[in-house]
Amino acid sequence: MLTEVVMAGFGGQGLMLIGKLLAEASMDEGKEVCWLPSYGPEMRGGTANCTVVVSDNPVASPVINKPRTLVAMNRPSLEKFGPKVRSGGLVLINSSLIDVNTGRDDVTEVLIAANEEAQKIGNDKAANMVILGAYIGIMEVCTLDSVIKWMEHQFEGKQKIIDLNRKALERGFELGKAAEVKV
Amino acid sequence: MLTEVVMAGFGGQGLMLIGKLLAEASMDEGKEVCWLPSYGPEMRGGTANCTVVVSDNPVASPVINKPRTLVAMNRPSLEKFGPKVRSGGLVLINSSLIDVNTGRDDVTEVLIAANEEAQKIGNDKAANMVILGAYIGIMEVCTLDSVIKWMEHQFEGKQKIIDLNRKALERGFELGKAAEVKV
Amino acid sequence: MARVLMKGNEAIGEAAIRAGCRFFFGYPITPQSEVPEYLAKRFPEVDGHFIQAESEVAASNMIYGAACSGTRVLTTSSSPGISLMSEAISYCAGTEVPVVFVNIVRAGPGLGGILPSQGDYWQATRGMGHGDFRILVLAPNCVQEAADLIMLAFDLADKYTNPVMILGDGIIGQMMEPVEFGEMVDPETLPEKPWALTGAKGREPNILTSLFLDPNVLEALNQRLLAKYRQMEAVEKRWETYNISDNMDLAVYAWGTMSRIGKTAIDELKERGIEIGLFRPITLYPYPYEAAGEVASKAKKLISIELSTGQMIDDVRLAAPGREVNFFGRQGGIVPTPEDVRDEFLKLIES
Amino acid sequence: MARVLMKGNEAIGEAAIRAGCRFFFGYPITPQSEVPEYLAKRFPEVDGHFIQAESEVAASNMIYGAACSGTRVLTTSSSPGISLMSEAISYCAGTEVPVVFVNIVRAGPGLGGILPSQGDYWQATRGMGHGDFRILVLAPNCVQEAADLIMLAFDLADKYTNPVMILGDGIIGQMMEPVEFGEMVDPETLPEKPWALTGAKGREPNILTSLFLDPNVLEALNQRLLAKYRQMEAVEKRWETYNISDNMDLAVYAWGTMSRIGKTAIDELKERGIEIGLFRPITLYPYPYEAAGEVASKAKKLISIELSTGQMIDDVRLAAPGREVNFFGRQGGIVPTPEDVRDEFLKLIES
Amino acid sequence: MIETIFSRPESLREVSTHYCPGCTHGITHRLIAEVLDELGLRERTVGVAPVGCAVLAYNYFNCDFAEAAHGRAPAMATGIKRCRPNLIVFTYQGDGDLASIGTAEIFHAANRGEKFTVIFVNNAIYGMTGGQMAPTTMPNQKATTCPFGRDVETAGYPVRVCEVLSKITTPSYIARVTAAVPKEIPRAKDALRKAFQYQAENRCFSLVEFVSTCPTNWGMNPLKACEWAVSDMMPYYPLGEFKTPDDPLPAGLNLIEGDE
Amino acid sequence: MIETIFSRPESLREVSTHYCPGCTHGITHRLIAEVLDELGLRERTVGVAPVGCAVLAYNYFNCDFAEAAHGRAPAMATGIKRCRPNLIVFTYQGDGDLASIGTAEIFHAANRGEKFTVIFVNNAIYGMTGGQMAPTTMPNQKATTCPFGRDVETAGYPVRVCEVLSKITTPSYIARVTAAVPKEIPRAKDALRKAFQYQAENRCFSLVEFVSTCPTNWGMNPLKACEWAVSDMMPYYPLGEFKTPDDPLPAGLNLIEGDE
Amino acid sequence: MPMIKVHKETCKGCELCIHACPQEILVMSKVLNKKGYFYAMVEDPGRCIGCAMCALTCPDVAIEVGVQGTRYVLYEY
Amino acid sequence: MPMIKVHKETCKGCELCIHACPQEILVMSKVLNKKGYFYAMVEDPGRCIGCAMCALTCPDVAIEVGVQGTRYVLYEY
Ligand SMILES: Cc1ncc(C[n+]2csc(CCOP(=O)(O)OP(=O)(O)O)c2C)c(N)n1
Ligand SMILES: Cc1ncc(C[n+]2csc(CCOP(=O)(O)OP(=O)(O)O)c2C)c(N)n1
Ligand code: SF4
Ligand code: SF4
Ligand code: SF4
Ligand code: SF4
Ligand code: SF4
Ligand code: SF4
Ligand SMILES: [Mg+2]
Ligand SMILES: [Mg+2]
Repeated sequence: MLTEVVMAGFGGQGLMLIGKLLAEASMDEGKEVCWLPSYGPEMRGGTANCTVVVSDNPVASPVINKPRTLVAMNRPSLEKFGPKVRSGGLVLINSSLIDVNTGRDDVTEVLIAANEEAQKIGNDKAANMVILGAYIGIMEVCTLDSVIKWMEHQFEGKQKIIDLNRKALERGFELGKAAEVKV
Repeated sequence: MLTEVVMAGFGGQGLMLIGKLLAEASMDEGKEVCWLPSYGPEMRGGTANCTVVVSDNPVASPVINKPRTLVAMNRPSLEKFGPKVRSGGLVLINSSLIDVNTGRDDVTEVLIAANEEAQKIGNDKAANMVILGAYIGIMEVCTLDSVIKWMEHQFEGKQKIIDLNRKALERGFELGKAAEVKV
Repeated sequence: MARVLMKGNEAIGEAAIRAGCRFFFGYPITPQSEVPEYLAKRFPEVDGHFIQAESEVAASNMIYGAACSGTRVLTTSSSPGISLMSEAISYCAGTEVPVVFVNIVRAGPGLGGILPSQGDYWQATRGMGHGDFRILVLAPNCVQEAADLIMLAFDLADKYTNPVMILGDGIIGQMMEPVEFGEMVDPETLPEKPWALTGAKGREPNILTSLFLDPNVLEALNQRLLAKYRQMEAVEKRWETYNISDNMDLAVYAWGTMSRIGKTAIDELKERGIEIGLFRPITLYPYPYEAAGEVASKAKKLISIELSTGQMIDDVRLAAPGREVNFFGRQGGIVPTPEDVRDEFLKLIES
Repeated sequence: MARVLMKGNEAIGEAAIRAGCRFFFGYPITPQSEVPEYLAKRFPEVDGHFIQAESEVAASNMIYGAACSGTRVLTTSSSPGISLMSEAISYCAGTEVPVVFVNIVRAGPGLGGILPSQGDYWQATRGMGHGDFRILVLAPNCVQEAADLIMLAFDLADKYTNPVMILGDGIIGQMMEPVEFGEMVDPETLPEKPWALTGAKGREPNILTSLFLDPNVLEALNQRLLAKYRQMEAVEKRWETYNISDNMDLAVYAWGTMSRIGKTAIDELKERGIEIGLFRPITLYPYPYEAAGEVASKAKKLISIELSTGQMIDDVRLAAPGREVNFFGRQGGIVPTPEDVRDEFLKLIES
Repeated sequence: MIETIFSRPESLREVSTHYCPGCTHGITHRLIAEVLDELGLRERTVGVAPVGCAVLAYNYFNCDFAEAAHGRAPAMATGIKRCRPNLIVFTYQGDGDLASIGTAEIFHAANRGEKFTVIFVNNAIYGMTGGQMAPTTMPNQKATTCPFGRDVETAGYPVRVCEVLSKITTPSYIARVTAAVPKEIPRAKDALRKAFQYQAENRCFSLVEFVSTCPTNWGMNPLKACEWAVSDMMPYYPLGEFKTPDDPLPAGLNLIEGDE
Repeated sequence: MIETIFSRPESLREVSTHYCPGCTHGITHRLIAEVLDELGLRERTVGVAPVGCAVLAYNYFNCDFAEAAHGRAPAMATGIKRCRPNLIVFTYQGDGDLASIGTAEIFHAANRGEKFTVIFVNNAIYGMTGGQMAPTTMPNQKATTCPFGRDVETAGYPVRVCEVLSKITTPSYIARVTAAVPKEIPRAKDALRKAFQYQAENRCFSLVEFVSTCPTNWGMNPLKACEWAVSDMMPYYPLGEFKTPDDPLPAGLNLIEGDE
Repeated sequence: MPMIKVHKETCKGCELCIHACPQEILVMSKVLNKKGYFYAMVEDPGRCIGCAMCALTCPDVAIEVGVQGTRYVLYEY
Repeated sequence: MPMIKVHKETCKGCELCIHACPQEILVMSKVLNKKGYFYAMVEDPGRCIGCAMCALTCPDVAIEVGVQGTRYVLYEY
């Protein structure tokens, strides 16, 4: 198994974190993983993204030009990375903030209204967890339980956030499963 | 023509200067010259020496291990450089301060009581000029006039010193000639 | 110990602690600031001390002093900061004290940018300061190896009483990968350093200096150093090969991050039946010339791929005299994708 | 102009004046202090200015600033001081400003000694700072050439808007030889530098920086620099040969002072009927590989003689791939005599 | 007819800065630009940018500019000003740049009496690199390299640049102002005007310190940051003029006769 | 029975120094050695030698020693002392070493409150390299790099290290003494004793400046040099204690509560 | 009559001007500008005294101040 | 009775002790020591008060001071 995902969005949307949780959960389940942030001079208000590679074998290049999957949390991200997704790949679009799509017919697109769903659960900030849940639901890179475990580890002592995030992850997972996509 | 001379003595005896005058005078007369000081960390009270090469052709190595001639102004210098003089070479010894000789029979030794001669002229400090005069007198590397010219240039405006030095050079030259050495 | 997911920079900090290092003197610079930041947080738990120096000049002289006191000590920086350390590195080499430097290279020259680069290869392997000396240079290509090499670096520094440098790039520093650390070394159990400055109690004073006014003594130092370097060249060369076979279309030379990108390209082309082998020096000095040359002898063509304008080419040439060494590289912080590299390989093989 | 007898260091100062340089920022260090001392005395006569910097770090950044203002400017130092300048040299290269550095090399590493050495060859030719850049390195072997190369250095620096370094040693600096200077260049008559910082009057502001956050722009700089280096390699290589013939017993590679010692040894052996040729690179970067290789092809054996542990060997190897390159050198400030070198040649030829 | 009484000075380019919202770097930039305009100096001014958040200052000012190495702006400015004394030269430096790595350079530029102007932005932190401790970080203030707060036992007390530099004998103009308090802005500008004026008259080295904010790395909103600058920084970094070129020289100087 | 009341201290080796006749470096060495003896510190002391005339100090003291890079002795001492806090660490630095190239290192060692002792030998010149201008060279004093005398217009006024460093907030002991006047020698030793005592008590950074001579590069005989130090240096470099660890801290420090 | 103009797209929404205005007539928008910030607006332009405190304080030179006719400065510090 | 001893071969002939002695009983030799310096000597040991000013001042620790019996310090600064 080998999956790469680019997770991209605004600076404050928590993309780095969900990438890390995905990597940790997968590692926990015995996979080889690699998480690489976009790092660069502080250009405030810009986009932030990270690449996560999960594989059965040691990860060769941490630099992925054409990822198999993309999680786009805002429009600039979709515009930047959408065209790069491999043919046959998956694009997860946060439809709360993005009202367009890739315009490609060789990739599978799944729309998740992550911000709205998160708001419904209690806080718009958990949109990242919704979309991570959805990603797991579709891709089955690792189990939801592992992700929740590492999320709890991340927010240790902050029960409120944990509860919110768990709900968001679960809701996302549901949505992902419901999408009935096979990649 | 190719002559090398090592001029060696105490720090304050003015060896560097007479080496420079020899080089300047010779250059003035169309020769190729090279003057190389011993430089090293200030070890006060140690010996100072310079090597002067005068040649018809461009000077190759400025570093001379076995000089053709040596001017030794104090005993440590004679002890250090005496054994290195080439067979058939010349050793000029300041007999005012050195009461030994090289003990070699393959070099020509000339004793000059430089300090005493200088004192007679007026100042012990001109001993370096006495021995330079003697060196010129013997080796004829350049003319005495050229040396005097460059000495005057060196001490421009200091007439007293010039007069003293001129006398010392002349006296030395006389002594050198008188030694009737052919090298 | 279980595997943990960690940034390269943090893993470097943790590995130093495992190696018995309790002192870090350093100055912030992107992309390595996570090392001091990690240690500033973590050190109090192990009675370690982080001291923020006023500059890289000061930091490097602090670790020089710390090493003189016989303590395992580390500093990390990035390109411009490393230049400022070069005088002190030369002093450490001349005084023969063990120190570990990490350079998480960024794109230059000058202020340049902060993205990954391998443009300090020459400096690290040959020109790390004035005078006749060399430092051992280790180049990891993943977080696990960064951690392992840090631990090794301390041992090598002590073994040779010589500076050792880890040469990484922004990706090595910023990337998170699973890492498993070696056993914690208790600094108290490390072998004594009888030459260290600990106070001349019941013994003659120890003097640590790089000043030797007598040229014979200084030449003797140079010869002693040279002997150490010959010894390193004899026993410390480290490298990795990948997919080597007897009749390769191409041998690829790459170190650090570029080697991983090269591997992906090699794998892709292998599927198409093209045989490409990879040679990755892990020690950049001493460079594994013989091993590199042997790989060359099995390949039709050679290429060096680097995040620079081609600083390793000369070493490959020296390893394979007379062979043409091709080059592909990107600069300025751009990291080529495996596809770019693959295409370059193809072009070269087909030409 | 008549020939005058001058110390190499003083001649360097005077030559800089002749080249139209009116500013010197520097810090004392043996064996180059006569340069600032000479200029401190001489500059007032030509309305020039000597500023004693607080350190080599400051001096190098002062001349970086001075160069940005479009002024011809010089600094001189010796090994440890040059290490401290390495960050600024990298900045000068990245900003593409013309500056002239002189390194009167002393024996290292560390504080080392103050006697002559050639141990900074690697640093000057490859590792003069972080990042992908090179500087033009000129190596005189006599006082006249030191003066000539200084004047050339200013022109080359301007031509390539790149740092140029004169690499000498204590003998070059301390020795007196006759020297004849070129015509005095009036700084006012030098070509305008439209990129210089002179105040944005009636034009768009000029910005001089080495920071390029966009990796594409930084890569473009790297490529522009590379093109300059290729151009230098094409047209700026300088060398001297001595006593080359078609069937030499030995080809000697030497630069700077060592080449003169080599010549004396060659002359001596010629009298005995032994044919030895000498190849002396005057530009250490760009290294005259082709010319050096041609000389090698005419000789049975090759040797590099250096005041170091053998830093030029690799360049000779690159010039003559596959050939064995022998070595003779002394370190620590010891300069071998022509006799030592001669004996070494003999031993090698007879072996 | 509408008369514009406040708009962008000519010396400031019509571009948006990369500074975080509410960062006082922006105000400081504008004040410098206003003074350059008002004194008519723009066309003979050269700025020297630091390594720090203001590293891109050259994109914002409308005059010639150089980018210095970290901490070395005063050395670079020395090189420029000595070679072209008719230029007006200023450096713009952060507290890490000026008071840490660049300590020797600022000290000796002041001591030599280099005739340029230094704008010193003291925000008690390393902004650009993500919030590490600066020499000016307050006791107990948290930063990424002092996560438990600055411990004066091991890191010492904050450096007070104006207090120290004003002890140098060589005449100079040294003042501390702030742009974090609206009412103080006119006074800040006044100090800047004096500093550039003294330079234009070739009188002396001048330095103006700005007690500044870094909302981002302090983890505060801009207003809170300004309040914190007042409550926590200014008692220790008092505003005022610390030195003027007319201050008397210390005793013991033998300036008339040369000595051997 | 003859009781020896004055002889070579144990902490000073039985060797002749390379210093010029009458150079006060020798007296300063002996005083340090006496204090180490008297406080019983020799066996836990590490000295750090500078680059300067005292570069070979390690050959003269009878204790562990390191040789620093030019100006970096305080950084090196920081490394040693932080790693081995039980050691007594001192640096011995000239004016070029400490007040020129090493400005940042001495300033920040003092500011961090590093608990070692600095012996600062101010002889108004670069002795070792042959008499170039130092930051402490007096106005109009000639040196090889200011052959017409130090021009304060271009080189600024001499740096007064004690005056400047004593403006640092972090507690420390800062004193200026001389060994060039016989009567002042006991007071000089007293200052050294305090400096080492404060260190031994782990109290603070300490620095003792010696107004010193360089007969060789000043071109004077030793006695004349001592007289010149008195007549030309001391009015500008007054002797005394500039700071003690008991001096009050400046206002404005908020040390009790942590800040966010 | 004084009048200020906030350049909506230049504003970074730091709110410093809001607090600097002695007349308290500036407020923040409820919608984002193109950069993604809420921006400052004049709520009650009639009360503006043209003191320019807002402009003086704005780190992004997002505010221009103009006057028509005589200008009264009514507040005091 | 106080007595001082000048180590002839250690002395570098700087003459500082000569000027430091309140009793003015030190003088320089007329012959050189092995290092090539004229060295300090006590001319009138009986007037020595054992104040050690000479030793205190000597940069080369060339002077040792001893006392036998009670020591009087007769001078004042
Ligand atoms: C030699 C060197 N060391 C370190 C750095 C990294 N660096 C960049 S900016 C900076 C500190 C900036 O802080 P400050 O000067 O206070 O400016 P601010 O960003 O707070 O305005 C550092 C350490 C560098 N670029 N070069
Ligand atoms: C980096 C570096 N720069 C310069 C030198 C040369 N240097 C040696 S000692 C010295 C100055 C010594 O003067 P000072 O510190 O006043 O000591 P003093 O000799 O007067 O006691 C200098 C510039 C050096 N060794 N290293
Ligand atoms: S990081 Fe701080 S100093 Fe830098 S721009 Fe942002 S608020 Fe301003
Ligand atoms: S040169 Fe000066 S400081 Fe150095 S030993 Fe001689 S007199 Fe003393
Ligand atoms: S000009 Fe004055 S009154 Fe008008 S909006 Fe601005 S601050 Fe308020
Ligand atoms: S001060 Fe300027 S940037 Fe901030 S809210 Fe007001 S107008 Fe906008
Ligand atoms: S001990 Fe006192 S009185 Fe005796 S010789 Fe020495 S200085 Fe003079
Ligand atoms: S002070 Fe010491 S060295 Fe100088 S003359 Fe007296 S005994 Fe000799
Ligand atoms: Mg700051
Ligand atoms: Mg000094």
